[in-house]
Amino acid sequence: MSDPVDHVARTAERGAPAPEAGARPTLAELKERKARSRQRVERGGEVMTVSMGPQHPSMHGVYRAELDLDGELIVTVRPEIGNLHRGVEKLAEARTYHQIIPLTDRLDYISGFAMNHGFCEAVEKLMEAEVPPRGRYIRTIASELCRIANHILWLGVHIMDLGTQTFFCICFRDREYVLDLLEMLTGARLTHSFARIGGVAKDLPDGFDHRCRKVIDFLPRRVAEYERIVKHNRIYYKRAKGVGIFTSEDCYAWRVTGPPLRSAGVARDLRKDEPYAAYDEVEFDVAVEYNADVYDRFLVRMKEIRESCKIIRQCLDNLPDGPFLAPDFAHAMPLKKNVLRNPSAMIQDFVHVFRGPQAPKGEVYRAIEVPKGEMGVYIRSEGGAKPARVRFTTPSFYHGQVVPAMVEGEMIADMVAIFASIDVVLGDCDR
Amino acid sequence: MGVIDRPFRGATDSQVRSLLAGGVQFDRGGVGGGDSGPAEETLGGAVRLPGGIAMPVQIERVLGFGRSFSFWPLLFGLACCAIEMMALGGSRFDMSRFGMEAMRASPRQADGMIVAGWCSVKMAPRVVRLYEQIPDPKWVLAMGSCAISGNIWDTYNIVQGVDSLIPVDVYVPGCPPRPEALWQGLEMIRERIKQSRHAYDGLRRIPARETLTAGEAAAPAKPAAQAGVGR
Amino acid sequence: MKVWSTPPTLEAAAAALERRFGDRVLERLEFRGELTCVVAPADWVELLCFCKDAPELAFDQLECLLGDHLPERVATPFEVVAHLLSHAHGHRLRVKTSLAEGQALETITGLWPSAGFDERETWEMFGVVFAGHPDLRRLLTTDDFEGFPLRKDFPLQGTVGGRIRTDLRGRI
Amino acid sequence: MFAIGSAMAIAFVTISHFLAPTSKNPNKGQPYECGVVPKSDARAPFNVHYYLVAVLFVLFDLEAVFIYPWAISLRSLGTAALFEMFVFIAVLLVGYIYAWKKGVFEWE
Repeated sequence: MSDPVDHVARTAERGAPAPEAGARPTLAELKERKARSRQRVERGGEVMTVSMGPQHPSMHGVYRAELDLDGELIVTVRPEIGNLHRGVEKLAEARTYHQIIPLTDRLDYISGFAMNHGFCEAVEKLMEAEVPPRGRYIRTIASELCRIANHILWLGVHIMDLGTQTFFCICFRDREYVLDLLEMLTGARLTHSFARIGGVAKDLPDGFDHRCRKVIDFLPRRVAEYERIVKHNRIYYKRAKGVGIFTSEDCYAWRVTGPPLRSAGVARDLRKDEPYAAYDEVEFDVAVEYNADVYDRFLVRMKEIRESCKIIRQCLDNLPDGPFLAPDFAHAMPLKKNVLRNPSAMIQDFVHVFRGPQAPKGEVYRAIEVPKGEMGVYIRSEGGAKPARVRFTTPSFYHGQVVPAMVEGEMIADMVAIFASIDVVLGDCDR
Repeated sequence: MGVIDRPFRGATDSQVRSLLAGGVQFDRGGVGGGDSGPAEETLGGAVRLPGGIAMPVQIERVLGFGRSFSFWPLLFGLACCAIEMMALGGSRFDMSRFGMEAMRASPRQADGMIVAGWCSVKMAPRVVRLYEQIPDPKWVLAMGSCAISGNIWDTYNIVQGVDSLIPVDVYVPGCPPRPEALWQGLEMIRERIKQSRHAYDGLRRIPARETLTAGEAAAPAKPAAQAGVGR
Repeated sequence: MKVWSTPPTLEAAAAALERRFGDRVLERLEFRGELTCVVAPADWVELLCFCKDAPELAFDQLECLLGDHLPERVATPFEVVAHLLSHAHGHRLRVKTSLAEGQALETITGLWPSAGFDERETWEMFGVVFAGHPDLRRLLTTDDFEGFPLRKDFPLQGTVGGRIRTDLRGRI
Repeated sequence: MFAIGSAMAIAFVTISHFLAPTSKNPNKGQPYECGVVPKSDARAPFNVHYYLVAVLFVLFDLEAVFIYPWAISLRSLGTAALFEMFVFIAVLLVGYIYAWKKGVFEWE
C-alpha cells in the first residue's frame, strides 16, 4: 500500500489550522479504538434477526438493513436498497441534454441545484462550452445555498434521530429562509432545474442581493446557536464522541467522500482540488476534523455552513456583469427576451428545443463537490443530441454500501447515529 | 377466476407483484352497487352493529366529528415529497395546528397514510402491507404527481400511480406540492372523516385475472354472496 | 476558452503504465485531458492492481465502475469502465475493457471494497458476470426481475410491472 | 362506587369493539416488521439481558410507587416514618449496588 499522504502537511498549506500533534489521534490509535469495539462481537450467542426496514423513522426514506443482533450488539448487517429505483440512467438515454436537467435535480432532492450543476459541468466539458463569469458566479451562489439547506436539514433530522423533537423545528425554521432565497432565484423550493448548458436560466432577481445578504449575515449566528445547543450537550456528546470511527484509509477503500472523509483528517474538497464554477476566484477554507467520528462530522458540517456563507458573500460582492448564459449558438439556449425579438435567436431556440445541442463523439467524467460528497457524471456520446450512456456516480450509493463496514460491532442506538451522520438519501442512492 | 378483494386482503408479496405485472384494474363501481359479502368479510364500508344492521347516520356523524380533529398520518416518506411533508411538519407551516401533530411511526397507531413520492415495484408489496396493517377507519393521501400517476418516471420499475395498489382518498398534485397544497389536501381528508366516507366504501370486489393460479387465490372460497347493504 | 490539458503527474503515470504493460494496453485515448486505457479482460485485475500499488500511479480510490452496452460492436457488445482517482497525485484514470455476451470478468472487490455494489449493479443492468464476487444478486430491482434493463434492446417502460393496463378496463 | 367504575371501564372496551369498523385480513394480524414480511415468529428467543434490565426496572419502579403516598402523608405520619422510609430505601440501595457491581447494567 503506498504510504498515505501526510494529511497534516496538506491540511496546513490549505490554511486550516492543524491542531498540535498531541491532540490529533494517529491512524493507529483510531484503528485500535475501532478494533476494541469490534471484538465485543466475537463472543458467539444465538442471533436475533430484525429488519430495520423500509419504513423506519431513522432510515431516511426507504433504506432497509436486516440486522443480526446479539442482544443490543449488531453482528451482521445486510443492506437492501433499490426501493426508490426509477432507472434515471435509462431515462436519460432517451432524452436530449437539456431534457436531462430536470431529471438530475430529483436525484438528491435535498440539494437540487447541486445535481444540475454537476451534470451541466460534465456536459460543458464534453461540448467545450464556455460559461460566462456572471453565470459561474450565480451557479456558485446557488450551489452554496443548496449546501446550506442540505446541512441544516441534515442537522435537524440527525438530532431528531437521536430522540429530540424541538431541534427539528428550529432547523426547519432556518431552512425556510434559505428555501425562500432559492425559490426567489429559481422559482422552486426543491426541484430547481435552474442550470442550463452554458450558464443559468435567469439572472439574479432585483432585491435578491439585499435579502441574500440578510440571510447570510444571520446564518452564522444561527450556526453558533446550534453549536451552543448541541456541541456541549451531555447526551449528544456521549452518543457521538468516539462512535462510528471510519479512518481515512477505510474512506478511500469504500469511496466515502465529503464530510465523513474530511472528518477523518483528509482535506479533500473538489472545490479546492479541481476548482469549477467560481471556486478558484473565491477565498474559503476546507473544513477538516481529525477524529473521524460522528461528533466531528457534525463539526465539519457546521464549519462548512460558515464557509458557504463566506463564499456567497464574496460572490455577491464581486459579481461580474455581462451575460449569465453563454451567447454561443451551438450549445446554449438563447435568452427568452431575445427569442421573441430577433429571428436568429428564434431559430436557435427552435433548434435547441427540438433537436438539442449536438455533442461531439467521446466520453467524459466530471466530478464536483455536492453537499453529500463527490458526485461524478460520466457521459459517453456517439455524437448527436442524445447521450449514449450517462452514469451518475452519486455519493449516497457508496455511503449506503459502507453501512455494514461502519456499523458491525456497534449498538443499535449507535447505528442510528452513524447512519444519520453519513447522510444517505435514497433518491440519490437508488437513482 | 379467483376473487381479489381490494385492497389485497392477505395477498402475499409475490401475488401483489404478479398482479402488478398485468396492471391492476379496479373501477369505482358506484356507491351502493356491488355485492359486498357477509359482514365480517366486508372491507370497512358501512359500520355494522353485531346484527349486521348498518349504523344510523347520526351516530356515524358524531363519530366522524370526533375523529376529524386528530388525523395522525403514518410516518412514511418515500422521495422528495417527503421533504415537503417534513417542511409541513416544521415550524413555518406547522401541521400540528390542525391536530396532525404526531406522525406515528408504526401503522398500528396511525389513522391513515400519506404516500409521498414515487412507489417502485420493489416497494409496492410493502406499501400494500403497511396500508393493510393500519386499523380501520383509514384514509390515504397520494402526495405528488409521482404517487398519483408516476410523473416523468415512465420506466420499468415504477408503479404508475399508487391507486393501482391501494384505494386513495385525496390526490395532491405537484412536484413536489408546496406544503400549503398538502395542508389543503389534509383539510379535504378532514372533510371526508367528518362525513366518514372512505376510499374503500364503494369498491366492489374485482375479479382477479387468470394469471393467479387457483392455489394462490388470495381470498378463501367465497360463500354465495349475500345481499348485504352496500354503501 | 478553458483548455482541458492532462496534468503532468498523469503523463508520468501513463509512462509507467506503458513501461510495465507495453502492448497489453490495447489502446490509449486522450480526450478533454482524460486518459483512457483499454485492456483485455484477462489483464483487468493485474492492471488495476498495478494502478493501485505503483507509487507513480497510487490510485487508492475507485471512483466508479460501470457497465455499458454498445450493440453496434457485435463481437464484444459489453464494456466495463472503471474510473480511478489518486489522492496523492490528484489525477484520474479511466480503464476500459470490452466483453462478449456472457463472458465473465474477474471481480475487483479485493482491491477496492467499494466495487461491491457497482459490480452487482453492472451485473443486474447488463448481465456481465463478475467471477468471485462475494454476493452477486440483484441490487436495485426486485429479485424475480427478468431481463437486464440498461441494455439498449430493453424497452424503457419495461416488459412487466407497474403499468395500469387501460386496455383491460371493463373487460375483466 | 366500585361497580360504576368497573362498569364504565368494561363499557368503553365493548362499545368500541362493536362500533369500530374492522376488516379482518391475515396481513393485519401479522407482526409489523417495517413493511416487510416477517421472517421468524414474533416470539423469537431474545437475549436474557433484556429480561434482567426489565425486571430491575419494575423493581425500582415499585419502590418509587411506595415513596409517593409516603411523601404525601409525611406530615401526618411524624418523623418516625421519615426514618423508616430511609431504612426501606437503604435496603433497596444495597440491592442496587449489588446489581451494579454484577454488571447487569453494562451491555457487555
